[in-house]
Amino acid sequence: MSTVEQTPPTPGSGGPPSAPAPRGHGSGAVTGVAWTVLPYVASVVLAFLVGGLLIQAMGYSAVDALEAVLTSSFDSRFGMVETLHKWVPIVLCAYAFAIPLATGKFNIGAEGQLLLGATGGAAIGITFSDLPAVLLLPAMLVAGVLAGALWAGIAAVLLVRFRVNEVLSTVLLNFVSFRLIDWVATSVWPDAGAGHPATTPVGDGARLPLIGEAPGLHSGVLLVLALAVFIAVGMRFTPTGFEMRAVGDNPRASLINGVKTSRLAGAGLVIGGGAAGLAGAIDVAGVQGRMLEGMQSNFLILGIIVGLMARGSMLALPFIAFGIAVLEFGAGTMQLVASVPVEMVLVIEALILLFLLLSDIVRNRLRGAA
Amino acid sequence: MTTAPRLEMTEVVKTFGPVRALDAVSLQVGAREVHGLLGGNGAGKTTLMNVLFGLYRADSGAVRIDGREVTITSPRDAIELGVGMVHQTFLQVDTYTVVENVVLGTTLEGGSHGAGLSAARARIADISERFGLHVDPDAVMEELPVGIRQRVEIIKALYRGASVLILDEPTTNLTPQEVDALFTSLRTMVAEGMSVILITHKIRETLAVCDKMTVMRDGARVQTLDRAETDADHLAAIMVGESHGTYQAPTVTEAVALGTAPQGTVVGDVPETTFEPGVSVRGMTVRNDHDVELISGFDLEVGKGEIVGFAGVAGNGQVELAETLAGVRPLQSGSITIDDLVLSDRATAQWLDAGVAYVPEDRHRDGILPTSGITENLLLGSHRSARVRKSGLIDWRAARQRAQEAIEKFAIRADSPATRAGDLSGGNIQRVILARAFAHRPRLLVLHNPTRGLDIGSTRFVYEQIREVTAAGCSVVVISEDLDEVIAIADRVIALYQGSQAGEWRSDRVDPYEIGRRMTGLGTSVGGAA
Amino acid sequence: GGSDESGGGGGDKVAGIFSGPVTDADLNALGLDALKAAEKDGAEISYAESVAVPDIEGKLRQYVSGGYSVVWTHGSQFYDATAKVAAENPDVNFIAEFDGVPEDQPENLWVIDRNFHTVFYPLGVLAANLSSSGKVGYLGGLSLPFSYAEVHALEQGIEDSGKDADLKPVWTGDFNDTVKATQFTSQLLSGGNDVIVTSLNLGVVGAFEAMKGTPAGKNWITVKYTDKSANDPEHYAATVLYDFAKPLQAILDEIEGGTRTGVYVMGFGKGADVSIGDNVPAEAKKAAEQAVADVESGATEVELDQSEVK
Amino acid sequence: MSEFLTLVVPMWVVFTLAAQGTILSGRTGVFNVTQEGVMALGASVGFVVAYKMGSNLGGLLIAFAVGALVGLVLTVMTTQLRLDQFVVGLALFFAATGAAGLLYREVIGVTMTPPKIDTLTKHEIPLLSDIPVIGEPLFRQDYVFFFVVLLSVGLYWFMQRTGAGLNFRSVGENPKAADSLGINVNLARTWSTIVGSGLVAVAGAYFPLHFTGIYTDGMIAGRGWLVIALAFLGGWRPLYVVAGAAFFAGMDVLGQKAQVIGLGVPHQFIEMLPYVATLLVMVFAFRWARQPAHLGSNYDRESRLAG
Ligand SMILES: Nc1ncnc2c1ncn2[C@@H]1O[C@H](COP(=O)(O)OP(=O)(O)OP(=O)(O)O)[C@@H](O)[C@H]1O
Ligand SMILES: Nc1ncnc2c1ncn2[C@@H]1O[C@H](COP(=O)(O)OP(=O)(O)OP(=O)(O)O)[C@@H](O)[C@H]1O
Ligand SMILES: [Mg+2]
Ligand SMILES: [Mg+2]
Repeated sequence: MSTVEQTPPTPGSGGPPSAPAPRGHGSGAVTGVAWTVLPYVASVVLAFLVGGLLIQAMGYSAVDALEAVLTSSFDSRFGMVETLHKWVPIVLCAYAFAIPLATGKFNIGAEGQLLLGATGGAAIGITFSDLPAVLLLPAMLVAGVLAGALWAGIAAVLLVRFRVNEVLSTVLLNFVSFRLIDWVATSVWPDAGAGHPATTPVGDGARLPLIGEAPGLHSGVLLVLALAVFIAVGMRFTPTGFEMRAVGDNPRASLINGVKTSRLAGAGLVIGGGAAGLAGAIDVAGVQGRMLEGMQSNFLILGIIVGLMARGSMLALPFIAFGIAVLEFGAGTMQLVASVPVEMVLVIEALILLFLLLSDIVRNRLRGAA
Repeated sequence: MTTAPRLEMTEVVKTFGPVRALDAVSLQVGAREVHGLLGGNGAGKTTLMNVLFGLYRADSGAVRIDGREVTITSPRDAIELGVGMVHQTFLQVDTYTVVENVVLGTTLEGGSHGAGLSAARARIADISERFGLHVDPDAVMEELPVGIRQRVEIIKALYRGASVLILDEPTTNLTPQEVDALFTSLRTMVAEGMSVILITHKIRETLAVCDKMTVMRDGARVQTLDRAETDADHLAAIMVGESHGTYQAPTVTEAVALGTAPQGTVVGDVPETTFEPGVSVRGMTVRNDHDVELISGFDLEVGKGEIVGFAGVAGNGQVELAETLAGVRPLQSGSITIDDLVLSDRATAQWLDAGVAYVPEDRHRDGILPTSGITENLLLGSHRSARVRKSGLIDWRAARQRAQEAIEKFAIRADSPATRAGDLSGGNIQRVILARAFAHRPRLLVLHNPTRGLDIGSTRFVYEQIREVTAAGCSVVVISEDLDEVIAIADRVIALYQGSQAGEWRSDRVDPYEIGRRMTGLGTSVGGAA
Repeated sequence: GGSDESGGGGGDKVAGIFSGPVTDADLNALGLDALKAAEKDGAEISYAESVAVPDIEGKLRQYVSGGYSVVWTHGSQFYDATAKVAAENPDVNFIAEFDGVPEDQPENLWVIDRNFHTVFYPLGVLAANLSSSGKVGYLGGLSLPFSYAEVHALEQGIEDSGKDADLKPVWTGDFNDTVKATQFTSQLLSGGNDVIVTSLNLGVVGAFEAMKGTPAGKNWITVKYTDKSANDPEHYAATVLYDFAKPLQAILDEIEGGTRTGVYVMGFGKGADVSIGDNVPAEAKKAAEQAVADVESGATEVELDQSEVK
Repeated sequence: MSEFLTLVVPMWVVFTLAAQGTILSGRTGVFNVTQEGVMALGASVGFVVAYKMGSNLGGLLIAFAVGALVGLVLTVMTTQLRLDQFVVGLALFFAATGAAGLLYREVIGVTMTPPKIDTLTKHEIPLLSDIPVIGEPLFRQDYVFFFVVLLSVGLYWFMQRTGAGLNFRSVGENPKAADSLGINVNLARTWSTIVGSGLVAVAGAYFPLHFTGIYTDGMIAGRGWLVIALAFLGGWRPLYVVAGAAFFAGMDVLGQKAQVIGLGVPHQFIEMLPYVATLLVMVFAFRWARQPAHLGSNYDRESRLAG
């Protein structure tokens, strides 16, 4: 386990936890892609098999349940829109986890960063509700990004200046954020009629334009799509992206070769926080129209799952996030049509993750035998 | 009844995936015998001993101790059978004290405080006394210099009542005096009935202390010889083997290994350098990681094309010196300039831009990105320069191309530029790091233990590369714990003791024993002490 | 399905959306009860539990596309989304809950006003009469406008009782956090509050647990939604009882009859009631019952004050 | 003061128990992040068993066993198969969280009133319980409290005072060194993770068995994550953890007290205090908050990269 002097060692060894996506053995891009995709497919199939057995054993219909999980996103326009609306925060929270992870840091604070982003966005959207969309919408998205980045920035400063472990600080900051937004939603801009801690609605100019007839797809999806391309390219082709991966691989070697490691580790957290903050702002602008308690849903956990499953590949990440969004949306339908408890989906997701890990071992054995 | 040898390993096979590290190797070691194990990097010496010590599980083969066949599946088995091992890299708990490290793994009566340890302390004192291995039992490990830590490793083995002691390259970090002391201890041990297996690359040492020696090459045993029936040239020939062509007279490289480097005497006045001025260090003051001022008011001039060598025992400020000269560690005060360009106070990246290249001592920890490919490793450090970018983005195709060229030029044994650096052998990792350093077209090259653990071929390669850059006018600082190396390649040798210069010699007129005294703080410095 | 079409909801496909698990023996269980009652009357029912506020729109749309004719969201936190989806789907009937009378109520949306403050008023009278220390604690979950209204109504009740008592409101931050409820109840008790008026869901079980072992006949606790006297009859004082089958049935009947919008105000006799425990001293019990009667008759007007409690 | 202590002690028990379980495996290098899930599972199992068997001790023991089982899976996956500890831990966290809810639902089902058990009874230590101020809160407690006290002292003794503890700790500091001296690295990691995870589950079971008498989904409410923070705060040392847990529990109770007294500050800010205070403490904690050098990294005897 290698460590940098400036920053404390992180649990989970110096590097990202999983091996990078397997390389094709010089035998062409096609086999390369196959080697990358195959473990995912196999893991999903196995997880559904085991999950299905569990469901059957509990006395429900596994076929109905799994069919619901897998098809409901695709059999209606509504299903696809809902899935994509879930995909946005999942993929952004996955970045919030995966980008700091590239530098070897664990950001467990996407919840808080998302909530702060939502609050920042809502603050602008409420305060300047009369502004036209051309001004208000960008302003609130930027505010969301900044608020999320700032919140993660606390952890970054604690890490870089005071060597406070980031797992600890980001976890604690989540708890702080819950209280903070509760205060905002019940005392600063409370909506008396909401029956739930929620701010008053943001102005019309703060709403993302919808695409297509109702239920419309909010245009934040396109924004995130563009961002995904940007991040994938940035991590692979920019010097900063390279430095981040280098720091994650070996912080000391990076330091010696001119990389400002601790600053970069801090920057990774801040960028991740910005991504989560954007998720919050987009959710306000595109879906909820206000900041409300609980809007972080379980995106922290899903983001971590996706971030881990992506194994350092910013290219694979959005696709995996889509898969998880399909599962998550399907889970609701599964409960509806087969009465299977929603907890089942958590179990299936855990199984996918475990099988994916095990696939590494299988592949290494195969490689060894070859 | 014939007496069986103390240790007998027969037909041991060990493979790592596709690598056949041991190919039916046999080894016999008698009682009261120091047995040398020689061979180039990757010959399989460590692997063979790891099998004996139960760290690796052999695919096949047998081990007999005193004629009795034994199964060793873990170090615990080995320890119980009286096998002790001092590893190539120390296996110590840095935060524990010496005595805690020594008793680790044994059953302690009376707890880990006070009473429980006092018996151990007495035993350690006894061992220290008998074999001349003196240590402070209550010192914390991470605060000890390498030489002492080495002793602790030996004491650890002896404490467990080892009758067969394995030492894996124990002399790399020791001064000549310490090497002599160690060898005296080893002779005492065999005199008391023990057997010792000594792994080394150094023929001089082998001849000095071993009764018998086994030479390995490419995972196989080449030959076992008696001390009496061999000499340095003969041994070197066997070690280098046919694969390196016909045997030639020893070059400076081999001279280092043979321990026949030229010897001179101390000069009182070092003549003014004949090199054009290059790097200038003035009043440099540096702190170590614990904020202790380790180097203060340090002055140094290195001319263009000059090689200045620092000899010293590890822990005397080498790391701090190297890192400061390389721009990794900030100066507390003073200045460093290259051709009048002031570098101190600048970020590391700017040092790199100015042509400072650094080959750190710890390859794995400081040198490479283990899970990244050779391409990425070679790019590191120059990844911000315009050379590697096309319209702002990193040009990976060109980077791969350059990596492929470096693989060929530096003879890096790897499948492709995508091979992960962590999967390379030690020597090949060093080649990658050198390739990176030289790609910078350096004006100042800082090398720390550049050939530690490398075989003759690799070592020669490194020296050739250094020659090449000095010919181009690069200033070189070599910091090494291998005194022979420093003497062999440097134009000027400086002894480093507790962060200051304890003596300076022209390399054609040095006495290694005098340097050894100076680098251990004995005698007053003559000449260039700061 | 039912054989005769007399009852409300006959032949309808009715869906309920609940904020928590239907196993909570509380608000959500009451929701399921109401649905079951509709099922008895011939409706085909389905429900989703533990639906978080951010997910409500999706859930509503899921039911709409699933062909449900009536969709009911149980909890005022769902009002906005329900109104929005209702406006988009004029052919489907919706029922939502609200504290007060909403603006811009869609044509196809019924509103249930739970009217908590009115029902809490008598508890203020009761608590003031029960407290010997003159300190009454209010244990809420989230500090929401409807909780504020409850607190103000309690204060009004205490005031009207003529007794000298102070009300101390605290919030656990979560209606279902049993552990926090335990801790806060202990805190309130050790602070000298001897009557604890709770407005929680599951959390209330924790409040009961904290009452355990404290002097009976001195410390009292009141609960909301369902009768939880069995938890601890000794300390149990009263319940603000709710029955959502009543409003649901009535609204389904109205929809059947063609009236697709309106407000159903719950109150005494209309799905809400105050039930007082047997161990409560007769005098206090009488005062509380009088308060109920006064509210019912209109003699007492309970003010709706949703302003923040400082 | 006595009242304050009485309020602090139960949460102290939870935090201490779970954190001792966490550092036990942490000292051998296994970084357990399953707490939030395992505590939920412990709560569910503890409740269900106590309810069905009518024995609280049974509930605690079976909860321990189930937690230990999760620990076993974690340790097999990480020591035998050498899968990443953090990833496996998170996967197990999901699985345990899901299993907790499923178990309750399958065994108890939908009930009108949540079934309730009698919470643990308090036992009095004669004489000591009469000491003013501390007697009541510290010597009239349920047996879990006394167990936690003994456990903490025992762990301290074992880790810091015995030869076995010296060997044990070396596994997390330098597994290769430990291995080379005949210390069984995998064995130490395995048992410490199994026992540690069991303790974490018992901490979860304490919620229904002490606080509430019922099980509810989400009743751990993030406290499992706080346990990880506590392990860092306590520098992975048993007695520091005891103090850290007291700090966590104390701040928690103080926050509530501030609200009950009424400081005129929005209650949300008071509730933030424990977390903010912990962060502030951590700023100064680098002196003691050292973690095992190999925390979170797997050991592979034949690998040259590790160690
Ligand atoms: N843990 C390992 N995994 C894979 N291969 C290994 C491992 N250990 C040794 N090898 C391989 O076994 C061979 C012998 O290595 P070994 O370390 O025994 O050489 P050595 O003679 O000790 O060399 P050196 O002088 O460099 O120490 C090499 O090819 C090496 O790559
Ligand atoms: N830990 C490892 N995992 C996988 N493969 C390894 C490992 N260590 C070594 N190898 C493989 O074994 C090969 C030989 O390594 P080794 O260290 O023995 O080389 P070597 O012969 O000693 O070379 P050098 O002289 O440069 O040290 C390497 O090229 C590498 O591919
Ligand atoms: Mg080698
Ligand atoms: Mg070796």
